[in-house]
Amino acid sequence: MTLPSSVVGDLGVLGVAFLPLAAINWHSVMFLLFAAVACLAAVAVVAADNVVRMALYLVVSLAATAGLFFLAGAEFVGAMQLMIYVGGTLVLLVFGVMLTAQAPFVAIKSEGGDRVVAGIVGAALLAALVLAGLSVPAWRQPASMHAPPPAATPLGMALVGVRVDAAEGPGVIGPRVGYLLPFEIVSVHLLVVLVGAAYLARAKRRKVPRPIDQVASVEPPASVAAHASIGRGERAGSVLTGGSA
Amino acid sequence: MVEYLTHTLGLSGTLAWTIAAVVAAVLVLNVIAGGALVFIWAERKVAARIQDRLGPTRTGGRFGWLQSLADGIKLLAKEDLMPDGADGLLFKIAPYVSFCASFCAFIALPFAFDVVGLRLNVAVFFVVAVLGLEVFGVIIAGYASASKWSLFGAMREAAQVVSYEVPLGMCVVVPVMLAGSMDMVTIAEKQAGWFWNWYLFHDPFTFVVFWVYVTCAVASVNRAPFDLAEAESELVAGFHTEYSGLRWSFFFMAEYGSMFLVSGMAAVLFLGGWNGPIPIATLLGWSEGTGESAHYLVRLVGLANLIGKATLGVLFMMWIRWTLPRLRIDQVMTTCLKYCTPIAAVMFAGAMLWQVLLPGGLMPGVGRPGGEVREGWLEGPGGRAVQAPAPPAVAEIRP
Amino acid sequence: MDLAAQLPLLLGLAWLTPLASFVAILFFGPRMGPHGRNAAWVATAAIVTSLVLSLAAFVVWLGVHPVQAVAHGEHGVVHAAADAHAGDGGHASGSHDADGHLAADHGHGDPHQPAAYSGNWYTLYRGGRLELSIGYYIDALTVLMFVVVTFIATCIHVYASGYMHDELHEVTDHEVRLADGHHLHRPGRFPRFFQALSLFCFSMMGIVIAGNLAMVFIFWELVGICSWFLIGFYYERKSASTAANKAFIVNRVGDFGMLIGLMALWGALGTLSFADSTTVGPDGNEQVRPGLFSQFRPSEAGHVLQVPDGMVAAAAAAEVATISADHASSPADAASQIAARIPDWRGMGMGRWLLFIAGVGIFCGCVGKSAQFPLFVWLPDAMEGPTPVSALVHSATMVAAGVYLVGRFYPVLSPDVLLVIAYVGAITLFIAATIALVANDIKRVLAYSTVSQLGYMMLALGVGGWVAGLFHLVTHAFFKSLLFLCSGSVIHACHTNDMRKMGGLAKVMPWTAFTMLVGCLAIIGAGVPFVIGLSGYYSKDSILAQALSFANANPGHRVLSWAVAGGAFLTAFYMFRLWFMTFAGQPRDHHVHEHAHESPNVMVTPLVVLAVLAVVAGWTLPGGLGIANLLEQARPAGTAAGLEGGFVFGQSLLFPAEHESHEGAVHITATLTAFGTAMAGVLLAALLYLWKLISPDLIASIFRPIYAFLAGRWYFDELYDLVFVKPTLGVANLASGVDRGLIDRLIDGIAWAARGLAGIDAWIDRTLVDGLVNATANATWNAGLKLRGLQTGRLRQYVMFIVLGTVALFVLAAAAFRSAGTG
Amino acid sequence: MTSLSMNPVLGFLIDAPVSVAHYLVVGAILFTAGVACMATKRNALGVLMGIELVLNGANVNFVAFASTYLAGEGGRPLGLDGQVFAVFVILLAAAEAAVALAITLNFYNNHATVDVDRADDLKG
Repeated sequence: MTLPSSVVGDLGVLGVAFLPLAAINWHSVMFLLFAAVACLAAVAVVAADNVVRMALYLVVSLAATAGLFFLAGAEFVGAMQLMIYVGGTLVLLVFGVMLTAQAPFVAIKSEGGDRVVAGIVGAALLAALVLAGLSVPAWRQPASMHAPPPAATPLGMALVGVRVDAAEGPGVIGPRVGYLLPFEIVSVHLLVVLVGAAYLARAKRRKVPRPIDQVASVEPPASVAAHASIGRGERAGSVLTGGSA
Repeated sequence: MVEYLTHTLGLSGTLAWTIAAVVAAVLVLNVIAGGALVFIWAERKVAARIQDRLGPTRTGGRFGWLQSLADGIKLLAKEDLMPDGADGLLFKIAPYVSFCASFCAFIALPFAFDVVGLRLNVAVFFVVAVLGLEVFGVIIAGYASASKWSLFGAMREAAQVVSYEVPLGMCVVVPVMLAGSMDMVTIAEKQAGWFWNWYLFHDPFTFVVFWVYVTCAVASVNRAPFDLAEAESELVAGFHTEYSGLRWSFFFMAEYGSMFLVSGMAAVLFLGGWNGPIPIATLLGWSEGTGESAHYLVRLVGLANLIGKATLGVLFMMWIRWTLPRLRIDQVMTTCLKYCTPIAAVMFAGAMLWQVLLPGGLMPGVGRPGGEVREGWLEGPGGRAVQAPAPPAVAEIRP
Repeated sequence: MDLAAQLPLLLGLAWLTPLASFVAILFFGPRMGPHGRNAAWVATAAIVTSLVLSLAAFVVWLGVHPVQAVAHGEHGVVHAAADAHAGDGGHASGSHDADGHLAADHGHGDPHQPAAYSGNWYTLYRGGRLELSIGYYIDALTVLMFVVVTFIATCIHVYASGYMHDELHEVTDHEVRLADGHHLHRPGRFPRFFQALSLFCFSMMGIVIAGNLAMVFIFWELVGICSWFLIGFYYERKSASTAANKAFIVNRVGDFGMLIGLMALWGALGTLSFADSTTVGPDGNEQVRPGLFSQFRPSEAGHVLQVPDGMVAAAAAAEVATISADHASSPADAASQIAARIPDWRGMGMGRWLLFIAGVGIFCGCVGKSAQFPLFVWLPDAMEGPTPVSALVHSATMVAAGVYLVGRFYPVLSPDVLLVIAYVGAITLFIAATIALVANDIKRVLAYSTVSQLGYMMLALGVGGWVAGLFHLVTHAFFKSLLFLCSGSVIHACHTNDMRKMGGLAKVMPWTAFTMLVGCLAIIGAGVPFVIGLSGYYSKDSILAQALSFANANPGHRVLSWAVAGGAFLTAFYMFRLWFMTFAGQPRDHHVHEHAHESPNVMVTPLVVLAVLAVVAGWTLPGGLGIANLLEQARPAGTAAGLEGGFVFGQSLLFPAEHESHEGAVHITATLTAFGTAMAGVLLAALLYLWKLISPDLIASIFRPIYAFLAGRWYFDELYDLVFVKPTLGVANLASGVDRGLIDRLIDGIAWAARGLAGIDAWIDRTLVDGLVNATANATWNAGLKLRGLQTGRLRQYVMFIVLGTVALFVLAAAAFRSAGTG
Repeated sequence: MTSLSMNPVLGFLIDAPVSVAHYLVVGAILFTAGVACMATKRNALGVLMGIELVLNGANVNFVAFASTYLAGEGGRPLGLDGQVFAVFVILLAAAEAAVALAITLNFYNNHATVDVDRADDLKG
């Protein structure tokens, strides 16, 4: 099949010029794209020193991973990843960043020696993991491209204990029971975490002034109004209600 | 669409794919960008009418049609400022993050039966999840601006959006439960027929849930009276205090895009989607097999229906914005946690009970075409769940 | 209204009132007036209430079952009529065997069935065949005993409230000398006396009203403990506490036999209830559980005594086991087979020994309680208690209990047992009478007289004189309590028990002297032959008549009738010896005489009342109202016609029917013999002690060995001491010596060795074990000190460690797989 | 048409369908990056992000193993089980993040810093 050169040129932006479009496996391309974004962003997380940038890179990495999930046919898990990981978890992270974002702590430099050691050890770990991943021939088989069945409803039914994807999938293995109990356990776990986190993070009434208060009293309170200093010494409540009150 | 291009117009497959993709992308982009222009003008006029004045009248004729365009040109021409202490990368990337999130969400929003970017079986979930990403741009912008007003605005935004995602999710789950699917196309199809088939009128609980959804949607897109993030009376302009020029306009496009998106979602989930209040096509005897022109006419009517409903939703938000005073942050939180969440939870339970006790609604079968269609699986002859036959062919714009 | 149905209520209330008094005095006694003076009123009021209730029950009984004159030879007819009547009255209790008079049609055996009411008030325990309950068995005997007991107890209460006035203040006990040479001073125990008295009455009435042997046993023991309280009332005196212990322990010996009897009955028959009882079974139908009486004398067999099925089966246990094993699959078959074989086994004589053991066992209890040979030794010593207690113990309560039980248990007793009872009674009668001849202590004379009279009663019961024995029990209760109270009056006046210091007291204490004379006449059975007499005249005559009748029927046992006749002579002699020495003649001790005075009215009044009753108790009013006829109503089924047989001793015995002794030659012979012997005894006593024609000392010196033997009370105490106490003490000493010399030494040695070992062990523990532990601890401590350097507290370092470990594991696993693959 | 087929590596990457191993490599990279993040960052939040990356890397593997789309001919995908595992990991990661943030805030309240190197009160 021949293609109009204009079309081919349009696609040149993808860096795959001169390729017969019909031969392109778009799925592979998208995979490479998302995988590259995810891995690069992950490495950027390691490389960055600024906490907020780390958070941004992490979001990018996680979102790209969600894309990978979509590509793998796990739409529900991908959406879940976006919703909870990228949305919830990272909003929490940003909270933490803001609350602790005093200038000295926003960027704590990692030590060079640490980086070198971590690099060596990480390389060894990566090598081990990649070797392990590639060592099984079945995993290296190219994808069969069977259209993945819609997963949301079976997943939801599985979570309430009914497996509607029963035995007929080709070569599908695994127990044929639902996940009602794990689901409930996770629910209770989340509740416990909620309560525990609220308890841990609550402002304690203490007679002895906190170190942060001592720090704040040492430094001039005018620093709060300093335009360039970011939220120094501000607590969550005052941030939310606005410092101008 | 691809079939149409290949078979009717005789284009090659690759070209057909490409054209279809471009059409879809352009459609979405235009909805957002062009829609933003229209909506900004409309907002000015609506505000003016509500405040008993005229609004823009000069640019582009009597009604000031071109006011938004003129503003856009002005913004393009403006100097792009960045504060001295700002984090350059984050400052620059923040508007695009917001806009991207808003734009991505349109992928899964169906405009008509097969006019949909990507028919996902978890479309509702996807849209809500992606919409939640928009807040990221706001937070990054607030942080990167190195301004305390911006930071305050961002923090408020974060708190508000995270909180309102809970009742919003609960409201969204109600139509999902009634339809038995998270596929927005399926959900809209289920409401075909007369307007009393809309989920808004399915039962009293859904009627209440719709209004809770409206409240939460307004809050989650940061529109007044929930626009704490940019409260100009306290925070100058909130998270976008330091932005100017085109970057600032991206925030606005994202905002209007989100408004349209949540309105479209409301239309699909509660207001019958592309099904009009009166099933004209059915009354006229048009159906899938009637003929190609009728087929496309039906699609066009559906498209108009949905866009009209979404526009009405946007106008409704404007009406609210210029009518209600802004809440305090504690009032915003109270509204969410003490009212919206419990009401949504109770309504969810009520709708569930209603569905169990009166599965067919109050008027089962009246004006409802076709049988029940459930996504993914059906009850087989042996009472065992089996895979449903593949869904009807849709315009596949799969990358 | 069915009056008869009120009997259990009336008698139950009468029974429980003294208990209420006991509880009240127990808790509030010391607070009842000064020194607890009002406790006497409480106790007396309680017993008077009991008396009134008992009299009411008596009247009710007479109303429901009119006493009819018993013409000799017409017993069967009369009994049948009375029986029909009893059937009318008895149905209310639901337990009366209404088929009783139908049995008369079978022709053999005695158709008589006594009128009785039985039932359970409260069931203590029920499981399987076993049932323990608080129940009642009320017949004419019960009602009569209630009246007698409560009446005499009332008299004694009244009397005691005067007699015990010493206890109202600080008491100086002259008989107790403390280590410092002073006499004992103690607070008075007035309420305590009446508290025990109330409990005593309650216990005795409990025995009388009891509906089963278990309940009898319970109150039997309660009576025992009450006697222990009361005999040991002056417990500071060694003699009193010893006597109390002796009474209690000797009674235990008898009770041991009684327990054996109870076990034999319960184990073989599964019930201890006298009468049949009706229970509602699990299927809702009423089930009749046969009681002892109907098991031993089933109405189907005409109330003829037979070995009950249970005992036969128990004796034939081997055969029963064989049959059960053969029919292991169907227990019902086995049961029917066994039931079919039982008559055969009975014919082979199986179970007779068990029957004998049960009877003798029960009688053992009676031997102890009623002071029969060989267990009579406690009774004279029981004189250590206050005199009202003696009166109560000797007349109506404790000793009467044994006789009463033999009477109550009479239908179960086989001829062999009856023979044993008769001989025991005869021996007791003779021994006690001989000892009484030479005793000088006024109360001891009376005590041995009691033992002797109890021997009479037992003998009477043993020779088939059921009515005679119990008749004598009643009359004896009256005149013996009278005699004791009189002696108490004398002691109260003279402050001594020794008759040799008395004499001529009739002038200073006329009321006492006269009432005591009445008592003496009553006990010897004085009367105008065939015309009229005091109460003892009737009862004693009937005993003698029955003994003669028995002797006629069984010539081999003629000695029994001689014992009765000889006993009558001895009784007359020692009683009038007592009276003459006390009241007649000149005062021997002027100090005592001057001090003597008539007792207060509160003491004399009971004497008079009792004297009247001692006179009239034996009379039968026109129309038949009399104690003997009343008792005849209660005669156990099947005993009126006499008894024949002999299961164990091989020799066949014939127990003639009692009414046969009331007629013809036997009656005349008995009356004349009794009169003659009594007169002879009185005459001899008068010769010796009133007219002093013969010197008692001279006789004593002539028959010195015999006198010494008698004065030494046949040396029973010494014999027991030698046979039982000494060996026991010897064995105990030996055991003690072995314990101290051998076992203690051994244990001491073991302890010493253990200490030594412990020392070595301690050294090992301190040096080796502790050293090892400390060394371990030090090593751990030092290792910890060394290792703490690793604990840097740096999270990132830990992460590095983890990663390194993971990589190392990967490499190791890869190497392992590789080698596994190649190898 | 000097096509990419001349270039064996790129050609393979673009032509051939991806396999499970591709995903495993991505997961390994994410995992290693997370571990490195945990090992080098002194900021407690950085450590937390490292943990998220590690969990995410694991999740990629789960999803890859679960996918019927990726499984080769005759492969035996985990199916729903793998996806459910991934979902649970995400949920528990959210819980873990909440607790970790609370601990971090507490630590910050007490020590006025988020430097994990200063959280060595329990060192030996």
